[in-house]
Amino acid sequence: MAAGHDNEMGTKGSTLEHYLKSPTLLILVFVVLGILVARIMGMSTLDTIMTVMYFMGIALSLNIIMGFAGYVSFGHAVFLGLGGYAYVLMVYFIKPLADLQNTGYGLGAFLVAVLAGLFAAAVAASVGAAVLRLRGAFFAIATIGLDFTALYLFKAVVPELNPEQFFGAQIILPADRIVEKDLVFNAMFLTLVILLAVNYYIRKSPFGVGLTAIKEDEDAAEVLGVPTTMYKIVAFTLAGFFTGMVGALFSLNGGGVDETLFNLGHSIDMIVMIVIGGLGTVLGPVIGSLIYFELYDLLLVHYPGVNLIILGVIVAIVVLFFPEGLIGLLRKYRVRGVRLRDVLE
Amino acid sequence: MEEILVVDGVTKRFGGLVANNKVSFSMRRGEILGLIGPNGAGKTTLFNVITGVYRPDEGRVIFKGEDITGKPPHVITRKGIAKTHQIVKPFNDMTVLENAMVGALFGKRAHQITIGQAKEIARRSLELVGLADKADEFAVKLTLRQKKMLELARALSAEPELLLLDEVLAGLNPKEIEEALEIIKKVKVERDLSIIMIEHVMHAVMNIADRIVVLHFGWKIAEGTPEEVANNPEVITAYLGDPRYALRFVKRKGGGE
Amino acid sequence: MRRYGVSKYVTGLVFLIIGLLVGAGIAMSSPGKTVTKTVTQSSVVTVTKTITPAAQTTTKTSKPSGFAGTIYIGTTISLKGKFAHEGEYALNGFKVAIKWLNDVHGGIKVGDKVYKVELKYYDDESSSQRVPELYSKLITEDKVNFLLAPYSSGLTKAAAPVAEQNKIVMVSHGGASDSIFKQGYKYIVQTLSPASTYLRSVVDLIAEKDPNAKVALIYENAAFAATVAQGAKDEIQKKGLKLVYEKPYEKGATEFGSIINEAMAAGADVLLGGGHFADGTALVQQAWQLGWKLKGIGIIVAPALAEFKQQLKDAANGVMYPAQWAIGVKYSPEAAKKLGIEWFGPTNEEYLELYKQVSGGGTPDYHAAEATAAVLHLAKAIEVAGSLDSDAVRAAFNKVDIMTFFGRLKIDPATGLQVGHQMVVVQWQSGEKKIVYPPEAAQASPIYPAENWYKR
Amino acid sequence: MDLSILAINLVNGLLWGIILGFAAVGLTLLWGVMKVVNLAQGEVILLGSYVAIILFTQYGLSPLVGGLAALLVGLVAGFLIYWALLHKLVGKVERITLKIEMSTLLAMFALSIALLNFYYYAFGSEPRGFGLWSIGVPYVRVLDTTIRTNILLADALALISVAIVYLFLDRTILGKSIRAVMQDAQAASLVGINPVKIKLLTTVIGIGLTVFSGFMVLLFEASVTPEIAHKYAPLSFVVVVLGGLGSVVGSLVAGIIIGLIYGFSKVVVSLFNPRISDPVALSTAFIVLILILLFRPEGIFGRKR
Repeated sequence: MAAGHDNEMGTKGSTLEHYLKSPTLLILVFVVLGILVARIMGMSTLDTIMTVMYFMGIALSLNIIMGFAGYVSFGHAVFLGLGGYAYVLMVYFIKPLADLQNTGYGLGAFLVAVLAGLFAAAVAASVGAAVLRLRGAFFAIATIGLDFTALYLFKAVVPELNPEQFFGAQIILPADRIVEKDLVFNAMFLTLVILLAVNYYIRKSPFGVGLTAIKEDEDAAEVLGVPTTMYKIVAFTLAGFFTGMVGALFSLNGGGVDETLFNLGHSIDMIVMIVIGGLGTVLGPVIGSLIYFELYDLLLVHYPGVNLIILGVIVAIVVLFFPEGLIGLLRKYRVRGVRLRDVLE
Repeated sequence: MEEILVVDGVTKRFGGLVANNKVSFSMRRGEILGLIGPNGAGKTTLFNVITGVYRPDEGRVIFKGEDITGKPPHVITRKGIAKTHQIVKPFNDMTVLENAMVGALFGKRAHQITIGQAKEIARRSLELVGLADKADEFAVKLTLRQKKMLELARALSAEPELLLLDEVLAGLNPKEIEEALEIIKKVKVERDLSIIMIEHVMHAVMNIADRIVVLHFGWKIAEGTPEEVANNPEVITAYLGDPRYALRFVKRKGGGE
Repeated sequence: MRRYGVSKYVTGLVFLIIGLLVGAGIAMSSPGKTVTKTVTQSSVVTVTKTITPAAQTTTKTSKPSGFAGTIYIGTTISLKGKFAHEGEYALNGFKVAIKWLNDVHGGIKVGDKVYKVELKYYDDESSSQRVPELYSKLITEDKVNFLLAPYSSGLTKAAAPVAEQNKIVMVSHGGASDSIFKQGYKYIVQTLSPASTYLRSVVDLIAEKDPNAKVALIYENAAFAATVAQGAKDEIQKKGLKLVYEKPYEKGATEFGSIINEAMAAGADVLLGGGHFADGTALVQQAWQLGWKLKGIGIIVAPALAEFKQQLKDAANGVMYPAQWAIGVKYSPEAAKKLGIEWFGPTNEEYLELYKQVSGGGTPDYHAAEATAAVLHLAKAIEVAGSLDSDAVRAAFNKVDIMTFFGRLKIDPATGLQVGHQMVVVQWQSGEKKIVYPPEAAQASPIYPAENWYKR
Repeated sequence: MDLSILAINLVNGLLWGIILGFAAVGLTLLWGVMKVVNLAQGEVILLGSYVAIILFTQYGLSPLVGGLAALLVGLVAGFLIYWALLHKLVGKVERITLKIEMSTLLAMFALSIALLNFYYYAFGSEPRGFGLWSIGVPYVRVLDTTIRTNILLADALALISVAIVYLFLDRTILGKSIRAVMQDAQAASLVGINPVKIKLLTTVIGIGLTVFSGFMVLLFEASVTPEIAHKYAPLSFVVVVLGGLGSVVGSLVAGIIIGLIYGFSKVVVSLFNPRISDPVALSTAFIVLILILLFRPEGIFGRKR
């Protein structure tokens, strides 16, 4: 079988060929197509799709640092907030950017969101260089600290920017700076596709292997030649960048921001989706976010009031008994001699 | 013959404790160097200094004529030094093959090879250490001996010129030790390696090493062929404690037990 | 080996199908599915949380016979979270208005057709996080014709961009903050008096009684309360009172030890401010527990709710609050006739009766009243417009100048700000709410200084 | 005038700091001994508050009885949490690896989701408290500051409790074995201490104290909402990191330091801009957290590892 494997995977090692052989890729393509079909055929409302894309977006963003490198960032909502505030403040105060965001079938909004993402990424890179020296719970606690630091700083700074209009940390965009939903959809969709591609590429690249090695045993990885510090910072920065972009477009969708964007609740969403779906894969967060979306709705319908209590219990069961999540669990099995992990990655 | 590694006056302190005190030695390409000494002598610390995990307080490490002192571990690994861990550190949730692939991807040819090529390199290393049939198992399921061999395969995948083995034989039974020694010998020839090994299994290291360096409380107290070291009175009193042991090692070496 | 190859394809196929299913799954999160879900949800929440059988009939099962169709009005209510109290009153207020429109008024007359009104709502959990999503849902999935804003300025601000994006008229009943109306939004109109006017009459009252009063202004640092405070500050200056201490506190604050101590150190003897129910109650409670010798207390929002009295008992007596409306106000069809404007909606007596039916025996506070008024305001505008088109209705709002049980309603055409309605001052006296200001509306004279407040 | 405002804020900061320090004692024990980071800290604190509230409002029992009940409920809750969540993850292992640490983190996190939403379900989000109840006179005047007696009661209880816990860990055999496990679980098991028993005991004491502290938090805050969890949990982390893992006295001192920093920075910022004094003062606590983590992760009172 080992020999057969050799032939399958190809000793010539064409990277492209390697990517194309993965059924995962096909699944991902179908997920993207599903979103498009739902949108174009009008089978599902824009807001439902936006919510699905938002969930998927934040899960896949956090996945880069939590799923691959094993650093559980409990305060990751900080980048959601940074991205959101960066976006709204930019279009609030800078007229050219406000004009740009309405152009090019959503490409303009996408570009402004990239700027917002870059701001989040810059913070992630500089802060990451410091906090990524910490491991495990200390890292988690430090990110929570970051989140609250940012929250309170924004609460302090935002009202000063325009004392007439901004109270607390709430900003709403003036009527002429709101973007049509269709354009926001396009920008979000583009972001999601790129995010999926980045996740998939990382998973299949030496970078991803290095991150996984860091997750398994950072010291061993370091000695084996993995440039751990650099890899961690790059992963954290990427995660910050995409979370920031999603946060920016999420705020644009709502026409404004307030401090709830920093809520630990958002971090909770991200972590739960990854934990349910399975750490360290691309499919994990994708499936996890879909399950979470459905679960959330389902529990809401049948058990209103206690829905989130049940969710907590489900998470506990997953953590205690299926610590690797759905995909992680499937990866361990074979179907008719084929290791599912070959198909699921 | 060219000197592949020069350790020049390396001192490493941890607070008040001096783990390495002006340790100097050099080794030639193709040599197997044994590094022995009682627990706490500073052997693993010295490995960590060579691989860049620790930065020495004084002294230099020169690899192939280049000063690599204080460079980060991943840079040093890429220059051609690989190390196995005293306590095995397999990546438990990765397969054996993937474990070895990490070595290949971040070893000498880091960033120059594709995943496919890395797989092939990894596979060859696994074959060398006799783990080819376990390639698709998760590392967590291996026995201790297999894990030790996996450490070796992972290091080999990096395609090093200098291999540092930290107690690779510890915890193995006599039969496994013999097998492991055979593998090390085979690997050395096939890969044209230079090897430094920390070892407590005395007869093994006496048997396999060309030269031996003895550390004691951070100091180098002796250096030479196994016979010279075994007969060195300082080593005998400081390390072996009982002269009769030394005699037995020499006999074994001569008799090829 | 061949077997391996084949099974690999089989597995690949299986996963292809899974992929298709996942893709289709997203596609099938179709309007029908989600709508039924969430609508059920809202009704489930309703049943468990708020409505009594009587109210259910008004909103859900009034027969469409005789109506040309149904006008759907969408909103979110804070059934959970920090505005849960205010939210519950607002919901009952909406239901009263709808009951009156459908059962008493006989439906909204649009041109020559008569429409029934129905309310669709979700629980926003008092969090602005959920508001934009829920309003989008109301517009795109539930296809509501018009919107009512959520309770509180913060949530109204969160909902406003969505209404604007979709060009749907939204009537604000609990978002008093002026700043919303200065952002160029075209589709938001206000039914209640803007925040900047809230404490104005309280300040006037105090200035009449005690020109030397030393005022401490302690308020929540959020859109609504900060605007109220700004309005109060302007009025304090105008009337020549002394503002000796000013402090905004964070949302969700419950402990006021150092703030009250600072204000006491500054020598303040009048406390003005507050924010919403929770913080306002805590502020008064702790001022009392700390023995602050206050002559006058004017707190926004919190004292209007019956729960304020339940929690504070004797400490509630003497506390004043500005109200958009209070039981006992004297707006009537006759008063409307005197002003030469039209009367619309139930009279005050009818209103109290209807509210009792809807809430299962409850009495309304001004949060309920402003909610009712908002729906009446909207209904009138629809009738004036003679169309269900949002732009037409928005234009009609500019022409509406009516009097209701809630008072006069008239907006500033440019901004949508309410300019017709006036506030009253209410004071807790011996466990009862009494309108004490302005004199022409007063039921009792104000107790100032509140001698007994800090003595026990 | 300015000085009296400083005094007011420092006194208030001190009074709050003691509560904060005590609220983190349970957390520091769990974290130090078992490497379990109780992410549900805030929710566990609230358990104590709500127990006392129910007994007060539903059964008319004195808040003092409620406090005692909170402690008892806390001990039971510790027992349940250990057997339901922690035993499977940390019970049998000798060395707690990073992976196990993260699993416990996630397990406690699941508990926090469930508990928080249980509070919302059962108690709603309205503030609840003892209303106007106070022990004896409602307030006393100290220096320039008026202080609610409820706060003094809470602080006194907190200080006494910290002293008892300290003496327990320092003087009793059980306490000493807990500290032994904290230093080295493996070595401890070699000298015949049953690690499972110690872990269970630690969880019961740790959770018990945390729940008990909810009673003090309630007395201090006058009323609580479920949202209070998000205020006290992160601050507890700051306190534990500042005080050093496993250090009971460190935790108390760190709490006081945070309280004083908060009070002080509030006054200083107020000089420049009173509008932003609260958020800036709160952010200083978290800036301290990050700095400590980066430069002295063992905490100011912790031993170097």
